[in-house]
Amino acid sequence: MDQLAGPAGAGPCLFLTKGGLLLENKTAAVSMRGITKTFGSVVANNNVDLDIYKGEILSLLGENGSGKTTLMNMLSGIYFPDEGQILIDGKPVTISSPKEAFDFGIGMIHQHFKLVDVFTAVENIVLGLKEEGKLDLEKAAKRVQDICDNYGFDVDPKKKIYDMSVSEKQTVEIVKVLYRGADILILDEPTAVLTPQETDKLFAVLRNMKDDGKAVVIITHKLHEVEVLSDRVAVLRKGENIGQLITKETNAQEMTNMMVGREVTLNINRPEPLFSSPRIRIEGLNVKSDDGVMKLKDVSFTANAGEILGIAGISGCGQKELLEAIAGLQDVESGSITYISDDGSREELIGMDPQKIADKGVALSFVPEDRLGMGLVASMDLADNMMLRSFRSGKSMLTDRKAPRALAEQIVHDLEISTPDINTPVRKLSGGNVQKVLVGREIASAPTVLLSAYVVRGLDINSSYTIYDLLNQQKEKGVAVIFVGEDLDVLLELCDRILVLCDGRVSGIVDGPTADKHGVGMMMTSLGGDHMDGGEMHE
Amino acid sequence: MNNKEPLIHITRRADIGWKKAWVIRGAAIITALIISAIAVTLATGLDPFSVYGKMFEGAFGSPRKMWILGKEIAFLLCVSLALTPAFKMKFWNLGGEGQILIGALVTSAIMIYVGESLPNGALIPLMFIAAAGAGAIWAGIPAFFKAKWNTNETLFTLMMNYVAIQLVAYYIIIWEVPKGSGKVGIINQDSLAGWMPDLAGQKYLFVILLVALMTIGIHVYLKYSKHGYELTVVGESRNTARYVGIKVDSVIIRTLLLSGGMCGIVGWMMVSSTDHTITTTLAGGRGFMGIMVSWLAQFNPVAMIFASLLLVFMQRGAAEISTAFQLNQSFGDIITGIILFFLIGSEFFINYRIHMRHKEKEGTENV
Amino acid sequence: GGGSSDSGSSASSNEGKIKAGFICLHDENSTYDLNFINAAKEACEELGIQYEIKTNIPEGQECYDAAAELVDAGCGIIFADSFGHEDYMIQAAKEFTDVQFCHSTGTKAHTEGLDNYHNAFAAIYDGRYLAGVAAGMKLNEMIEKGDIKADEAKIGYVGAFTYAEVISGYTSFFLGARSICETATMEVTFTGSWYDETAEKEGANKLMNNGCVLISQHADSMGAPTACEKKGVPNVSYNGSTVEACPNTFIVSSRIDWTPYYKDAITKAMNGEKIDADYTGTLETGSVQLTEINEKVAAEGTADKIKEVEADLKAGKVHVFDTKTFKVEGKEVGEDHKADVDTDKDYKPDTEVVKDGYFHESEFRSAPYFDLQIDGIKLLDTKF
Amino acid sequence: MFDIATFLSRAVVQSIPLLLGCTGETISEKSGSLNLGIPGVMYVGGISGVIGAFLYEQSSGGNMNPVLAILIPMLACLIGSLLMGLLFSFLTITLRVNQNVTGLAMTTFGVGFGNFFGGSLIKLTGSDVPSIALSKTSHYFSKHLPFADDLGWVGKIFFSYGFLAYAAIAIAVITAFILKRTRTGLQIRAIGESPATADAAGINITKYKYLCVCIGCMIAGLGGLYYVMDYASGVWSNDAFGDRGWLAIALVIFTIWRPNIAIFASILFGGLYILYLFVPTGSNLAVKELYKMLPYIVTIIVLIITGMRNKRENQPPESLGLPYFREER
Ligand SMILES: Nc1ncnc2c1ncn2[C@@H]1O[C@H](COP(=O)(O)OP(=O)(O)OP(=O)(O)O)[C@@H](O)[C@H]1O
Ligand SMILES: Nc1ncnc2c1ncn2[C@@H]1O[C@H](COP(=O)(O)OP(=O)(O)OP(=O)(O)O)[C@@H](O)[C@H]1O
Ligand SMILES: [Mg+2]
Ligand SMILES: [Mg+2]
Repeated sequence: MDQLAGPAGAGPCLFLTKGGLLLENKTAAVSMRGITKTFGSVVANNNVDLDIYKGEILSLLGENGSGKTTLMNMLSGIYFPDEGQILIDGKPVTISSPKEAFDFGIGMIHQHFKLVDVFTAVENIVLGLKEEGKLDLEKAAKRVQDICDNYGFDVDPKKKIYDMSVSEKQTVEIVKVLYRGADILILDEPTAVLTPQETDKLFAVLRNMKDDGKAVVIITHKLHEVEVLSDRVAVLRKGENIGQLITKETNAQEMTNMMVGREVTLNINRPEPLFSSPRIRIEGLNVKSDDGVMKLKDVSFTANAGEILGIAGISGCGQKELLEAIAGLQDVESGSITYISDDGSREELIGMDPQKIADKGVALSFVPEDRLGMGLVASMDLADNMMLRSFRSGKSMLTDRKAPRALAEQIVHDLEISTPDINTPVRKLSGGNVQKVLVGREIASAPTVLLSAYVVRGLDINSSYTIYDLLNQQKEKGVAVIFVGEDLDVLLELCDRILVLCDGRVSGIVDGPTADKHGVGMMMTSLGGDHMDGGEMHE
Repeated sequence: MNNKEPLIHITRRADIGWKKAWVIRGAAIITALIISAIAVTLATGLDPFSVYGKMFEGAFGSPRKMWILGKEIAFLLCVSLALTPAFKMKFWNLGGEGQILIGALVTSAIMIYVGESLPNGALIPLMFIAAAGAGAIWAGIPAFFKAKWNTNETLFTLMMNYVAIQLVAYYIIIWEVPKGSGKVGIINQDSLAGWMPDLAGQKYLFVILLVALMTIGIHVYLKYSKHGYELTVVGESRNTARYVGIKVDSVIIRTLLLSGGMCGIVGWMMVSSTDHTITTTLAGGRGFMGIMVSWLAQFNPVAMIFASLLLVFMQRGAAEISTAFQLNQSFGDIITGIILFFLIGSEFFINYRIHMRHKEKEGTENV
Repeated sequence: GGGSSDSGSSASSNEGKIKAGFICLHDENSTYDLNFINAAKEACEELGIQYEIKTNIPEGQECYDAAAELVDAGCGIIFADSFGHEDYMIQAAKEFTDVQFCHSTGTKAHTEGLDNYHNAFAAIYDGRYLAGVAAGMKLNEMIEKGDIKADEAKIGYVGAFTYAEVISGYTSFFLGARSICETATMEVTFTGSWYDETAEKEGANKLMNNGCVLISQHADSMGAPTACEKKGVPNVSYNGSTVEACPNTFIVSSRIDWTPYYKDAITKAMNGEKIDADYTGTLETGSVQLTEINEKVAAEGTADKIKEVEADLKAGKVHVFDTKTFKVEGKEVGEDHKADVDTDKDYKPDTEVVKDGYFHESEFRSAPYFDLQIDGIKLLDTKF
Repeated sequence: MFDIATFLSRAVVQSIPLLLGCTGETISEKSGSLNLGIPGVMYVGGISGVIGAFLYEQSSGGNMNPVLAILIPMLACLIGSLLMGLLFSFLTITLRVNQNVTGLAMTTFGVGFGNFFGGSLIKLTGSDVPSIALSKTSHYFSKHLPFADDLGWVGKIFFSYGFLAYAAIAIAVITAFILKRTRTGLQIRAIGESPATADAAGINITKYKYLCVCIGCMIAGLGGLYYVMDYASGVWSNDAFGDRGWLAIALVIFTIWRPNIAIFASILFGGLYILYLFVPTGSNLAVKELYKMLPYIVTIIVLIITGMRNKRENQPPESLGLPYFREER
């Protein structure tokens, strides 16, 4: 088969750019033709054609729930298409299990970790491999170490997964595919939890693989990553492939418009704080984790009403404990957390659980990091999840079901959540939509303090901006917003002030508008940010 | 490499609608009955129709049989209802048996020790409260350890059954009449102290009505009450429960107090209303059957009525055929098993759709 | 088998005949119940009447339910076989006054004063005594052969409960053995259950470890006999022959045949005669039986000796509980001794039962009430 | 009076059915299948062996070949238990229906099956006491090493058992080794913890799950066979096996899913199970009933103590009891 014009699926083919020029001569490793996949009434993929070429990095873009994961899962054997054909190296194939996908040389890093928690890294890595001889974990551990050394990753092969931070887990996932080797590598949002440094290392690996003639597909919502890494971009919208772009010839704005299907603006505004009276004052806070490690050391700061206080820091440096301590979910060693009402009355929050805090009239909302593990009940539907915050209202022994249903309908509408209806278990929604449900609910409870951890993790760009807008609206209403973020650019653009944590200590608080990225980065890794110049210190 | 499309492929169905679901279940039961009929003929040479006829007669054949059926359903249903809140909370309460027994034990103790000194009007409520309390404590102990130290409740509750059995065995020997006989006999047969009076001249009407009320109660409790909502959240995610300020420990303990308390009430009903005695086998395996009923009905109290009916029907029917045909009563268990296998197997066809291999497709088209 | 449906055709035409109902604790797979079921079938078939057997009826309200259902089914006489059924039978008897209720092994008929409620048992102590004779013969043989010394003739006995029925049983067995082998002693262990294979087996093992050279039991499982077979210790069984499972150790077994009683009671009910409040089957009525002797294990001459003693028993020359043959705490039991014949909670002896030099077992009521702890028998698990 | 050697050897004898049941269930649970049908499987295993032995004893007419006398009941037992395993696997793995209900239904079915066929065979034999006596077959099963009797207490404690007892211990040791040290074991454990992960790693979930459940059932079935053929001296009586199946399942949790620990735990349990028969005389029957509580109380206490030192590795397999469907989210 050797024809002109278009991705016929097999063999080398010529490829047209926007300008109609013949660009390059590439071989399709995988071609998907007319792929359709439905889940009940949800059409996740509708008649999708897609080609993945050897020696190329393809970015798969699309809003949350547009069907990216579904499409790739059909390549990795997790899902089986309802309709359509998959060709590998030009030959039609059937991939009915991950094993078969593996045999075709397809490796995938899944959006949600596929790791056995009670196993060590190396046990997870060798899992399922058909190696000769008896199981030799020592040898495998050595190889893992070699791979890590080679690519600059940092994984302790003997460490149990449950002892690992999310970024360590993600690294294990990456090392796993490297260990196994793959000709066609699919990465579903691999960088969502990686630090910029780790991301850079990963990208270096991917570029190497591309140079080796392997095919790489990456799904990400971070457009700058798309720009620096990929050669080509395919865009899914509502389950359909609506076109592709050459990375070099496009920009973030164009990609976003294509994803969303209309013109959107991509800038974060930062309204001037209107109130700025203290709302939460934290003094000398010390927190110890269950296994006895000090997670927060003598943390003091004040969060003001009507401002967004950013919290920056590398992962695991105490952000989670800080928010949970304020929310009443974390035992505190010492220190104080004082809530200051509009009328100046004070309430000590330490020692209270979330229920007590709410009973005291402190309207506190919290968007935790682990949405399905903490903020929501995965198997309950949207309406019942709305009830989590409101079910206690009223004196009756019985719950009020009407209000949460109405709220669910409203949030689905306002935040454009893609779901068949409000009776769908949230487990079935795509990651981004799950997040919208949670944020929507938390904001709906009219908080005076809004704690948020990584609110836009996994969200598509459009949704992220929607969320930023929502946060700004809250701020304008006089809410004290505490925003734990991982993207420094966003922190700097959005926040009025940024508190930098380093290993459980406050290494400084800087003003958002004047802070510089490099300085904040320094403070994240070294206490006090030694040679800080940008921004001033508070308290 | 494999180029064949798999012969069958399974996908999850969207909601199938209750009508179709019941058609599938009905078909499963009918298939099971046919298979069992064949098994009957093969194993015993009997005519399956007369066997089924007899089973039907055994369960529904006379007003008395209907009352007995009603009572048996009430007991089994009540145990299932009792276990359900715990199951919904993902607390595997295998201890129904022991909780019933301990309720029965306390009821008996009160009948024996204070039966003479209190009028029934005070005695029976006292027995009720004590039995519910004892059952609640019996379930509350494992719940407490589960809440505080996450102690495995499956094993704990199972062991509590045996502890209860031995405790009952101990008291039977203390109370036995005559000495050494290993049985207590009917308690207060002459004074009727602690005997729940018959309602409208019917021995079992009270039990049936009480359980009917409890069915409605549990249905509302699980579906509409704040407690019911809380325990579901705890069952799905303890972290989320903590996050919204639900006191996980107290919800676990509270739910098991309810669960055990209801089992205790079953014990009370047995001693005060129907059996008026205590034996180590009084619970009669209902603690385990109840688990099956609860799951079979997928925790839906109304469906539990049907599930209990099915199981009790099978038991009563099996007893009848063993009388009528001198057929080993265990044969009933075999048929029950077969029917259950088909019935649970049918859930697959309700939840999943099977796709057979597509017809040969034409070659891939060019663009 | 002939259930109600089969026998119905042969009998329904007969006027004046009644239908009999039977309530059994377990089914024919239980040693205990099989004995009743066989007797029921035999009696009803001989009398040509309809019958219905309800099996697996626990000792609770189910028994009352079963009785009531049998009444509904037209039974004019209803039997129950388990001790724990008694109260429920009485409850039913009070309600259905025109139906006869007969209860085997029960104790209350003579005090309840109901016209339609009756108890039955058999003088099984005679049978046990005869089985004891066989045991004594075996012990003597072992002593003669030099397998054991005379003072090592220790019998082990696995009992279910410390109840008079069991006490009467092992005492008569022991007295039978000691009438042949003077040096015999006995150890008794109780399981606290009528059927518990593990407890009975381990009980027997324990006794054998304690030096018992012959075992008998009063409990329903095969635990004790098979434990004996494994260790090669001779066993005297109860309820039926265990020779198939224990070809090398089974000697003989005594059992009650309920057929005579069933025939007697049913016939009386059909003729409208009064049924005795208490019926005690005897060797003469054929209610007390011994199974075939396993010649392979039994001592030589056992059969003849048994025949001889049986004749003496029948003739009244020998009484099992002859007060001269046993002592309690070193003293002979006097005529002033009272036994607990009327069932009550406090276990209060109420009736003088020793007369004419022997303890009159099963005369004041059918169920045994001999409950003396005689010298020579050591109870391992109980202190009263 | 308290004879340690006797007590220990009886405890071991008690422990074997529990150990086999526990090992079988452990394999099954490690792969994520909570098989509450094990009590039923053990009955079926027992009665199948009995049927096999019965047919062979009947047909051989007294001249039994020792190898066949062992092999036939054993094969029958394995096949019977295997069929039960297949039933459970088909329903829960292929049809993905609820494991709790399936297991409980299998227990109902299995006990009924055992008692029904037991009852039928008993009728066939027409024996005086309702039991089937397979003394000849049992003889082969319970034969112990000849020198055991000459070794005093050593012989009693270590060498006085039939071969199935040693097989049970060997099976437990091998199972523990496979689960802990081999690739297969790693894969099985992965499936039990997270089938989605194992599946994505290319492990054939269905195959392994079927294998684990079926092998588990076959091992457990041997427990039933040991009980009738060795412990009960070849006498099948209905319901005699009692609650041991449940105790075996309980032991799995007690031994935190480690068959090597199960060897000792089951002996401990077996010992406590019969301790009441060995306690010093003079105690009355009521107190004896309290002694019978011991195994359960001790289990509870151990459970609480180990529960307090909560290690992640000692938790049940994460996906235990849950059906796995690849396309499920
Ligand atoms: N296993 C499943 N069962 C039911 N619905 C599903 C399943 N998998 C995906 N869906 C639905 O299919 C749609 C597409 O989901 P998918 O996960 O492919 O989106 P996505 O593009 O990867 O989104 P995100 O960027 O949030 O990861 C969503 O509406 C989702 O709810
Ligand atoms: N049967 C099993 N199932 C699952 N995991 C097991 C099993 N046996 C062992 N392991 C794993 O192996 C680890 C160590 O095993 P164990 O607790 O038996 O210590 P150990 O015998 O001292 O091991 P080692 O001698 O190798 O150090 C456990 O933490 C557990 O993760
Ligand atoms: Mg996705
Ligand atoms: Mg008296």
